Amino acid sequence: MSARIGVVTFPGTLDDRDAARAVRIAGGEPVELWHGDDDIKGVDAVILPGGFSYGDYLRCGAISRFAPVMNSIIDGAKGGLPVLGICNGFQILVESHLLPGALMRNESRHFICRDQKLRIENADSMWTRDYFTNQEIVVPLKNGEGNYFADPSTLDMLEGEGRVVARYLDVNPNGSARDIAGIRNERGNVVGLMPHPEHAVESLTGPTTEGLPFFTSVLTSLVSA
Amino acid sequence: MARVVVDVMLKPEILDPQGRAVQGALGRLGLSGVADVRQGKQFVIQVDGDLSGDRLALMHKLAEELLSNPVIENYSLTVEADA
Amino acid sequence: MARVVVDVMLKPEILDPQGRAVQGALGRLGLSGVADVRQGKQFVIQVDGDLSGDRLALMHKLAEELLSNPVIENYSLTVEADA
Amino acid sequence: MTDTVAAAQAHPEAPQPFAELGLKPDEYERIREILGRRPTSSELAMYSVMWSEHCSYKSSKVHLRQFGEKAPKTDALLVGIGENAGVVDIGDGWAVTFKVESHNHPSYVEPYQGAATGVGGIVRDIISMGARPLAVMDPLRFGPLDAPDTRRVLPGIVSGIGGYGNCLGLPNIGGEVVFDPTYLGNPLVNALCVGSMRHEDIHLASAKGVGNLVVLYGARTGGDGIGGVSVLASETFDADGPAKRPSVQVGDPFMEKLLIEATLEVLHAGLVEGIQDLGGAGISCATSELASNGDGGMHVWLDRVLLRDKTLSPEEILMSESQERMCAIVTPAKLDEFMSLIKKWDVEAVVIGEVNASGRLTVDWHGEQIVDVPPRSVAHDGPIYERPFHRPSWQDALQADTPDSLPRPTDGEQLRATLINLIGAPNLASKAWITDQYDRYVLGNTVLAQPEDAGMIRVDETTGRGVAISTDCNGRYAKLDPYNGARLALAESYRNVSVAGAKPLAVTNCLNFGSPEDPEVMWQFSEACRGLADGCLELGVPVTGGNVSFYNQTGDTAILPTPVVGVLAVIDNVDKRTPMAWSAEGQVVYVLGDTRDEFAGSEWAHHVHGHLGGLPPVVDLQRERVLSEVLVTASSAGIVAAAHDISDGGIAITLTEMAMKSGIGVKAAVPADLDPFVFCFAESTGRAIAVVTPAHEAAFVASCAAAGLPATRLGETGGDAVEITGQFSAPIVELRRSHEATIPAIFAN
Ligand SMILES: Nc1ncnc2c1ncn2[C@@H]1O[C@H](COP(=O)(O)OP(=O)(O)O)[C@@H](O)[C@H]1O
Ligand SMILES: [Mg+2]
Repeated sequence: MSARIGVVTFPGTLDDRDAARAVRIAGGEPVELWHGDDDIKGVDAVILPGGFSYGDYLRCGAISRFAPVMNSIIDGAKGGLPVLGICNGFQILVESHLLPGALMRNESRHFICRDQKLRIENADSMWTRDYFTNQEIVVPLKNGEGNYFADPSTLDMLEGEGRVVARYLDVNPNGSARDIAGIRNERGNVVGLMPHPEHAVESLTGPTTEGLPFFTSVLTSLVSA
Repeated sequence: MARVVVDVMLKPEILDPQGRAVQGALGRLGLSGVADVRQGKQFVIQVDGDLSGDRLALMHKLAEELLSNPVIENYSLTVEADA
Repeated sequence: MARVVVDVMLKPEILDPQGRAVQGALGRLGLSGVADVRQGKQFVIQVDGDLSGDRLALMHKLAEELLSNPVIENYSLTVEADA
Repeated sequence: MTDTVAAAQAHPEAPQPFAELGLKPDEYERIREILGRRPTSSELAMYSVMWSEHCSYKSSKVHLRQFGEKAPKTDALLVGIGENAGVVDIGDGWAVTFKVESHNHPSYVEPYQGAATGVGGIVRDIISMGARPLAVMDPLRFGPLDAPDTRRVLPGIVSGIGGYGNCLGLPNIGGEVVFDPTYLGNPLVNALCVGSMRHEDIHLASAKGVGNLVVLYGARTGGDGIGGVSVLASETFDADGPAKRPSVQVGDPFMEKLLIEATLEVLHAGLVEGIQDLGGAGISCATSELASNGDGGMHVWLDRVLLRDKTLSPEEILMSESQERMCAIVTPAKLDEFMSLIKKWDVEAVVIGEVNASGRLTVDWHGEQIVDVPPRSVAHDGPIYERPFHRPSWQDALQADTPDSLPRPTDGEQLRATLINLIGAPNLASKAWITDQYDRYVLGNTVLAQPEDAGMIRVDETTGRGVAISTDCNGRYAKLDPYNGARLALAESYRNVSVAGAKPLAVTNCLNFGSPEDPEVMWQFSEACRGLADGCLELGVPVTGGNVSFYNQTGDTAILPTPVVGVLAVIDNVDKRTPMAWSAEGQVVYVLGDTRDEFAGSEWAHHVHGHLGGLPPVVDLQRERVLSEVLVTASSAGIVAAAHDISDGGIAITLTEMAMKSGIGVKAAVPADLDPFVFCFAESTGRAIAVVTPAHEAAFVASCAAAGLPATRLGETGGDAVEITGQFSAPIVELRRSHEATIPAIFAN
């Protein structure tokens, strides 16, 4: 039986269908989760997809963090449940304090959509183990507030503990501190990522298929767990 | 040295989706009786020297035309002389 | 009825690209001596009844945890009793 | 005090401000005739907005009729002109609906919100047909790139379109950005949306079934755009000062996203009998159209409408253009289920009326009757004008002023300099600064997006069935000859979807013109309609809907006539699509079609010489049809590797765009019978560049020969430059530098 991966829909979530498709292509079974419901249906892992939950009106992710489903996800994450937050999902994870730092307005003050080169810095998380360290990939990036910020000591800590998961190459699209594109928690089950690997799982619609290993990684992790 | 604070708010008759979203969230998080929320911008501007006469007039003009959009927003401006 | 104003500003040590852009524009439009500009948010909240005690404490908590992000922002809150 | 029907009967002679509301004396007289008394102020509000140019098409109707009268026979049309949007059968039980609309004047007044609400409005048109929106496109026109006002409007319009579309979760798959001095003060913001549904899910805007309920849901009603329909959209915008400015409509894309999801849920659950979006003219439009299309009677309790601003008068509520609202007809038995599904999405809904058999639309306000009208007279039987028109006095002189005497480049070095200059001209330069602000990936079905010739979307993930859309218009051609200008716009859109490998099925349009009260503008309009209708008949693609925007002019100067034409095409399997750029060295490059010495209205004449005169390139729609058939067949047979339409700027520009996209250069030779300058830059139509692998070359050439389509071998891909043999070689890096610098130089700071 394939692993059941929950994909959460908040009001204003946009990339939930894409995330579910990526799970399916990777060989998992996507399970729809609803923001207003604290039941996470016994899923083996959770994806918080991209979008503009609550219109991103206050601060991205600030309102969603308080949704009933997040209580269960925060509890689960603390107990080792794999959680991947993509873009808006990453913003929700930092607002929930499952990951340190904050995501601010892009330095250019524009929304930006581009095919972005990344280096996978750490293949040691539940969501990156199917990559090799230093692997270079290209996946879409699209955000208005993807400018990662943390104070210098937090940044040093993240670097020192190998918790920077992915870094921007060639171009830093949003002004992120130390070109950071994604980070993980200490245990490696929670990963936040600004770029969109779920848009790079089919050669027909993506610039590459190099986003797929994020989704196979968690399946591998669950089997070996 | 002067410190200028410009508050920019949507005109009352204009829809404020941001304020609405905040109003909903405050209610869900247990604050009862929230009748209205409006979200605006605040600019805090440090200006060298004395801000009066023509320069103050220019500051007002820029608050109206640059910092706010008179089609949908109102602004208010206060000057605090500073140390 | 109470009127609560919450101002949220990026912490001083954090780069504010919007403020910088405004600073540049003010200069280009002829305002000399602009030493610094910071851009923040302002929330104007109308609350029914009296805002004190537990409700005021909750308002403060929400200003800190919902309306601002303590990692990057500071807030200030003032309550004006209203007619 | 509220003006009631009783008061109108009691005080028949009370003076009314019909002129301020944009009604002409004879129109006001007609309203009095229809009602047999003076209208109440609420009735006057309704008639004035619904009979405005924007809502009633009173100046354009007599010309638009041709789209129906000359419609080609086709089985593809499931719903034709007259509904919110036409619906086209694309096979396997799938239907697609698409439409383009203008939001020109509001975007000039408030660029961000004007453009944002333009996207919002067209998306609701698509939802109201029962379709899930799939993608948006945005044909835009601005004044000169370096004009101060362009600096004001362009960034705002672009972030408004992006801000709304991105937040809504619809990929932006294409559009246009054109600069011309006539659009200064009259920028054009046209927005297109395409959606898909199963055949059985098609819904129409009609209120049937006596006793059924009228439910208004979505955002609350506020004072947005009151008077906007009649004042902003129908009369030339004059800066009489801010006091007279109607309040601006503000969009909430988050609410619109909830509206999409909630609406599709209630439609799929079978809870809706009829549905209508609220756009221009708000509740006046929705209730009168629903009633007029249905059993003919409806009663509305207007005081039940949920308000954002409690001080609104009934007249204002009827006219309000608050965004993100929909109206549904629901049977009483299904109301609870309907309400709970809507509520699931945190959307507010309220029953405001009931369908009846009275044949009247009646509206109450706190127990008093304020409206009692025949709904058809409001929604469909508005005034129709036969506006006078005549060929402009200057038209002959313009056509006589050919570009033949303009100095031309004479050697390879001059040709090379011309190419580098043109590839960086505002109209040909990279639009990435703009399109990089749009999400093109969301929903995961975008197969082709800008800068490809057409946007392409996968509709069915299992079979790979998909659609392609392109919009186009060269306003300079249309000015030189509006009849052929419209046919040229059609030809180019048709060609754009065809080079991508999709078969053209249907047409939508957005006709942007100056004042219909100017007989010379009206002539341009009538010629463009005639040209488009004739062209559609000849190509066998019906017009399924569209939009007219008049009064795009400053003083006496009208914009270039701009009939934007969108063509929708189907592709059985998007895997087979043809990309615009070659993918390897050693691929063989052909030009299809005939190149002639045609430079009138060309980008070269415009950018290099600031010249506009002569007759536009010859249109040969039979050739376009053959070209399309060859390319679509070659695509599904897998014998063409890349194809790109030849249009603005000519072959040299086309080859350069392909080279820049692929990163691989090309060596092309000038055919023996052609002058090198004409070869490089002429804008003859009915042409495309096709690229084949050596293995497929013979089969491809044979297919062209069989179809009677001229195919001339130009050379092969390879190297890192665009080289025209014996003339010049321009490195891709240098071309890119020119191409990519122009727009950021103005806007990136
Ligand atoms: N240029 C045109 N060509 C064909 N049909 C048109 C044109 N302009 C408007 N129409 C049709 O007239 C009808 C009314 O148009 P419109 O008022 O824009 O629709 P809506 O009420 O949905 O906003 C629609 O069916 C539209 O497709
Ligand atoms: Mg409509």
